[in-house]
Amino acid sequence: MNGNNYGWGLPVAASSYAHDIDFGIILIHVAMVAIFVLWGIFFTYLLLKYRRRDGVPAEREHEHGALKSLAPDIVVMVFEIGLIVFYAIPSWSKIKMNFPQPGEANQVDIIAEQFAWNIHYPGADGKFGRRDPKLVHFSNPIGLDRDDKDAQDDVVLANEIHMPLGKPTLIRLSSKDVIHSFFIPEFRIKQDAMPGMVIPVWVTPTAVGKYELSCAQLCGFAHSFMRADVIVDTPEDFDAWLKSHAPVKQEAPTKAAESW
Amino acid sequence: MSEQTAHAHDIRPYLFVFGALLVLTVVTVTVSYLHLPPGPAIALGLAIATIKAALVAAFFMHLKGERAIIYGLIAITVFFLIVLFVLPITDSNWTSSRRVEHAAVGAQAEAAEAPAR
Amino acid sequence: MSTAVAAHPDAPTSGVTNAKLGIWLFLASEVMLFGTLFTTYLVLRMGAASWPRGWDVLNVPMGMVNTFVLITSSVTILLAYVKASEKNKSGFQLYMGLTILLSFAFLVIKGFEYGAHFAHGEFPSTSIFNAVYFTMTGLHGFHVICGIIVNSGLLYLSGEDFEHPLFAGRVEGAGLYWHFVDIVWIFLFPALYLL
Amino acid sequence: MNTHDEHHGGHHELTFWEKYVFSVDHKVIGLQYLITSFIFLLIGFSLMMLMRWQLAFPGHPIPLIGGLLSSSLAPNGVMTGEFYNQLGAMHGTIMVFLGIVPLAVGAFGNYIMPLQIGAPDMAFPRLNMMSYWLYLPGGLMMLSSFIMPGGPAQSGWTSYAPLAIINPGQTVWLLSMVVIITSSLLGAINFLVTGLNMRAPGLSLDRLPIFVWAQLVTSVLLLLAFPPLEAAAVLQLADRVMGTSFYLPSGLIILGQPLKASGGGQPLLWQHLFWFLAHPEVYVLVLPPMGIVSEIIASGTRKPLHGYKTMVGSMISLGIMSFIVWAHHMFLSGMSPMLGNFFLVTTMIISVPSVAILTCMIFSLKGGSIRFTVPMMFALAFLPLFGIGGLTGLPLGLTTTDIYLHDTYYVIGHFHYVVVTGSIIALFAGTYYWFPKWYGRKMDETLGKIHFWGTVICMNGIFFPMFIQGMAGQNRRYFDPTAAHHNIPTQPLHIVSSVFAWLLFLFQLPFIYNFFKSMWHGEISEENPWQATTLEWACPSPPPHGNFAKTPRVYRGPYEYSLPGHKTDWFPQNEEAKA
Repeated sequence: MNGNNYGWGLPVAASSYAHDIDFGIILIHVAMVAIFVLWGIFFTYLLLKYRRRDGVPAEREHEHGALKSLAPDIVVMVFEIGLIVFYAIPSWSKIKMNFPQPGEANQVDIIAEQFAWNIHYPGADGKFGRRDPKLVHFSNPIGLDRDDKDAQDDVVLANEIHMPLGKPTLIRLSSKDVIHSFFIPEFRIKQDAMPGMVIPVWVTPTAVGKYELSCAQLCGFAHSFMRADVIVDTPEDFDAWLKSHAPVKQEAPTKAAESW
Repeated sequence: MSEQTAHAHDIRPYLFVFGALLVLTVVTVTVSYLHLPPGPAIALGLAIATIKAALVAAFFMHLKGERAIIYGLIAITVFFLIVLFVLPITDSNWTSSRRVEHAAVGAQAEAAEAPAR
Repeated sequence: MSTAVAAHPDAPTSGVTNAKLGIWLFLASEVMLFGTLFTTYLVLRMGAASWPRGWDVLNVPMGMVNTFVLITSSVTILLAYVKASEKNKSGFQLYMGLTILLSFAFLVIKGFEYGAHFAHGEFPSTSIFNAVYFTMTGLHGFHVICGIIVNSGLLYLSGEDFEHPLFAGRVEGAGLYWHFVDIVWIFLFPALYLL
Repeated sequence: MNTHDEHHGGHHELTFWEKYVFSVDHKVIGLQYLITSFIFLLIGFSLMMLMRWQLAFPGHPIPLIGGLLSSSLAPNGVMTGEFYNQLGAMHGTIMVFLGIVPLAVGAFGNYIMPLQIGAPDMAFPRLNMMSYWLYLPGGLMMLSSFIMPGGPAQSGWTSYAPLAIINPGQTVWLLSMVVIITSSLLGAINFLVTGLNMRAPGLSLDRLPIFVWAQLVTSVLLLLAFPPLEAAAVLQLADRVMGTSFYLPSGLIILGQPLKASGGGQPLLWQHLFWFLAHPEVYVLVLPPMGIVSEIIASGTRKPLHGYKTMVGSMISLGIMSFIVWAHHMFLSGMSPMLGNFFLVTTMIISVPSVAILTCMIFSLKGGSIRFTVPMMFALAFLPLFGIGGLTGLPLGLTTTDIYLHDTYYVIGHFHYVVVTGSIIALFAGTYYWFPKWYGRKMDETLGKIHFWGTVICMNGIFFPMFIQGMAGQNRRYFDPTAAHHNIPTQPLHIVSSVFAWLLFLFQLPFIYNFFKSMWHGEISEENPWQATTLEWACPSPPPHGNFAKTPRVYRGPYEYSLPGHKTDWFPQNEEAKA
């Protein structure tokens, strides 16, 4: 289904800031190719023009080259300062430092482990239930306390994330064991999940579809198999899905029974 | 130090520094019995330790009147040492709001408000 | 060694003998080594939810005695160097012997402290403070042992090699190293025991 | 294995051991380093050739040797994920710490630097011997982990905690790293003292060849950047052996079981300490090769280097700056994003001296009379290929674009262009260039040219596809790339890379043959085959014990080529000017 999203270039862009990142990547690559080609032409010219020929000695240049050799540096410097000031810092702070308010965002806790992604939705009440390390069990990988009032309607999934279209999703990312990395190519988002830390990540999907979450930080022998499906629905479909997954009875086993 | 010239050493400065080091040690231990709060305690303890270390380096290690190359070496080392101190510690402080007590549980349920940074 | 005159010197050098420059370079790398441990200490301490005050968990009087012992040994090795450069062999042997004795005294006191911790079931694995404490003092203790080996070697060699023109330089090098070990303790003691 | 002479020895009297095995002569030690590190490079490359099979044809049994591997590593010849990770971690470690650094510093630095400064030997010959005899056991220890219970390290060469602490195999890695680091530290002290104190009369700092400058800056980096890794490795060792928790936060649950550790540590601390070394390490890998290329370009163009002072200044500033850019490897690690901005700025600043050096090298060609000898061809190839490596660092150093490209194959392509088509190409250039110095014989030109074209084309064939895969979002360190859907379109490129990797091996055979054949049967070389000006050519080839019959005296800068009015187009540093 999502085979069309990928090719030999950048995958489909499906988040609000994906185009910001693509802009940088493309701009830099255009500049890189331009620099390399110009430079390659100059280099080839030098190699041909100044190859060894009998009777033509090397020209000994006079010592005044300091400024000339710094000219490319100045060009590079100006380009880089421009990139930093007008591109890198603003978009970096937009993506990594300014987060949507919890009230206006769909909230999810993601707890990575070897080798699965555990997804915890607060459910209709918008409150996450208590998680207790003593309850962690293979049938309850995040140790959710179902007796907690806030946990009654919580939804816990493994390796499947649902997000509403056009609404920011605020993720609190953590890890149970080693470092993992949360990477969805279509959203151009990547963030390491660091054990002992909770790191906020946000994304606003801009296209309905099925995407892929993979682990981008070596996490053990099955690192390459640690993936999840990301499903973006319209807000209505998302709400309907969330309701349909809310546990009816406390005793019912959660859907996350088998992580992998 | 090129002692080849002067064989008769004046050891009085050494003994004076020795006395100063002993006194400073007593001072730093005495101050610790006041049980100051961590902030001033660290500042004071570090200041005394730095003075002591400087005394040892300047007199015992003959840094006073050493060649420029040694000063240069020490300067570059201290610069990198400061980098090694300041940046990881800054990072650790700035990310303290992201750290949690229990790794496997992740975010505390009640702390649902917006992340600080 | 002749010094560098700016423009076209005969043999351009740094103005410091090879051995001494080598020792200082070695000390520079040691500064970075212990600096890393102090960074670790500071990062972990500032990041910890709670950190014990040194006087509650460590034996401050013993640490203070050890500080005196190490400072005294710094002075004795200095005097050993003075005697060596004055070509006073018995004086050198006296002060170097004292230095080694004091270093052993340091280790013995440290050993009593360690023994008391172990007796109370405090091991590097029991808390992050213990991990930092044992690793930092342990690595420092390792440097003390290295110093004892070097100093004993010099004491042994002084039997035959005392007249060697480079002998005083070697003692100076050993002294520089030993003062550095002293400086490390000067920082370790307040950092672990008093703060 | 340690010296080329050892295989016909062992039963000789003591003098043989002193002369060839436990030698204190910088030239013998240099050659010991040379042979050993080339062998380690070959070993590291062989590991990669195995991995390339798995990447190109995941799940298919490895041909030829698949059946020989133990069933725990490769049941029915099909590689397991553990084995792949072991190969990956060991490939990185061996190539960086046992291959390129010892080759660039231990071999070339040891042999050439004392000659270029007119010294009879290193300042501390016995310390020099000790460096080698720590490096070799350290390396063998690292290799021995393949036959230890638990196997070798499998957490990447970066050994990120907590994975490295809970994975088997890491202990031997840490112990051998401590040994290797100690060896490097001793070497660095020796190089600095030699370079500062043992120069020939008249060889002031502004007359030092660029290669010597590169070695000095490199030594400072080794001296001050390695100890933090040593300390960090000791702490990780304590975490594994003594049960401490320096890098383990509280409350880890590994595969459903709570980890028995006190907790309270910080995994990020390891990354800071590791990269505090590992970024300067990149410049350790790159500066000596830059020095080699500069030497060869000067003698191959018959004109002075353009901007000697600019180059020296750039190298020094690269060295200093390299200590304050490390966290650009950690933008997405959970580190403070504010600090990310700081490291973004320093990273962009450090590109300035790199560009200056490359510009000076290019401008040095202008007006020259370029001789396309084999070393010169390698040196020239360094320029555009290292350029690609440098340019592709730009989107990785920018925080925003790094969000997407971090930890993808783009990163692998980038640093392999820097280290393989940069450093290794330059080290090949140096081998061809100084071979006559080592053995008094020249290497074969035709075989050299075959080696050159094969190597350059294959290296590009391996690494260029990785940029495309990285663009498509392929994560690195994937044992089976096809497990993720977004990798499937670029899977054919893995086959391309792999085929070129195996071809690259075939093209190293002429080099190996050429090396050993020329050692004994090569064309006898004249004293100064490249008509170069620096001091290493002022003594016989190979130099006798003590190098120079009479201490040379230096009258001028290192690259006095084509001086008008002089009888030849080179004017050696030690040649007295006729009034």
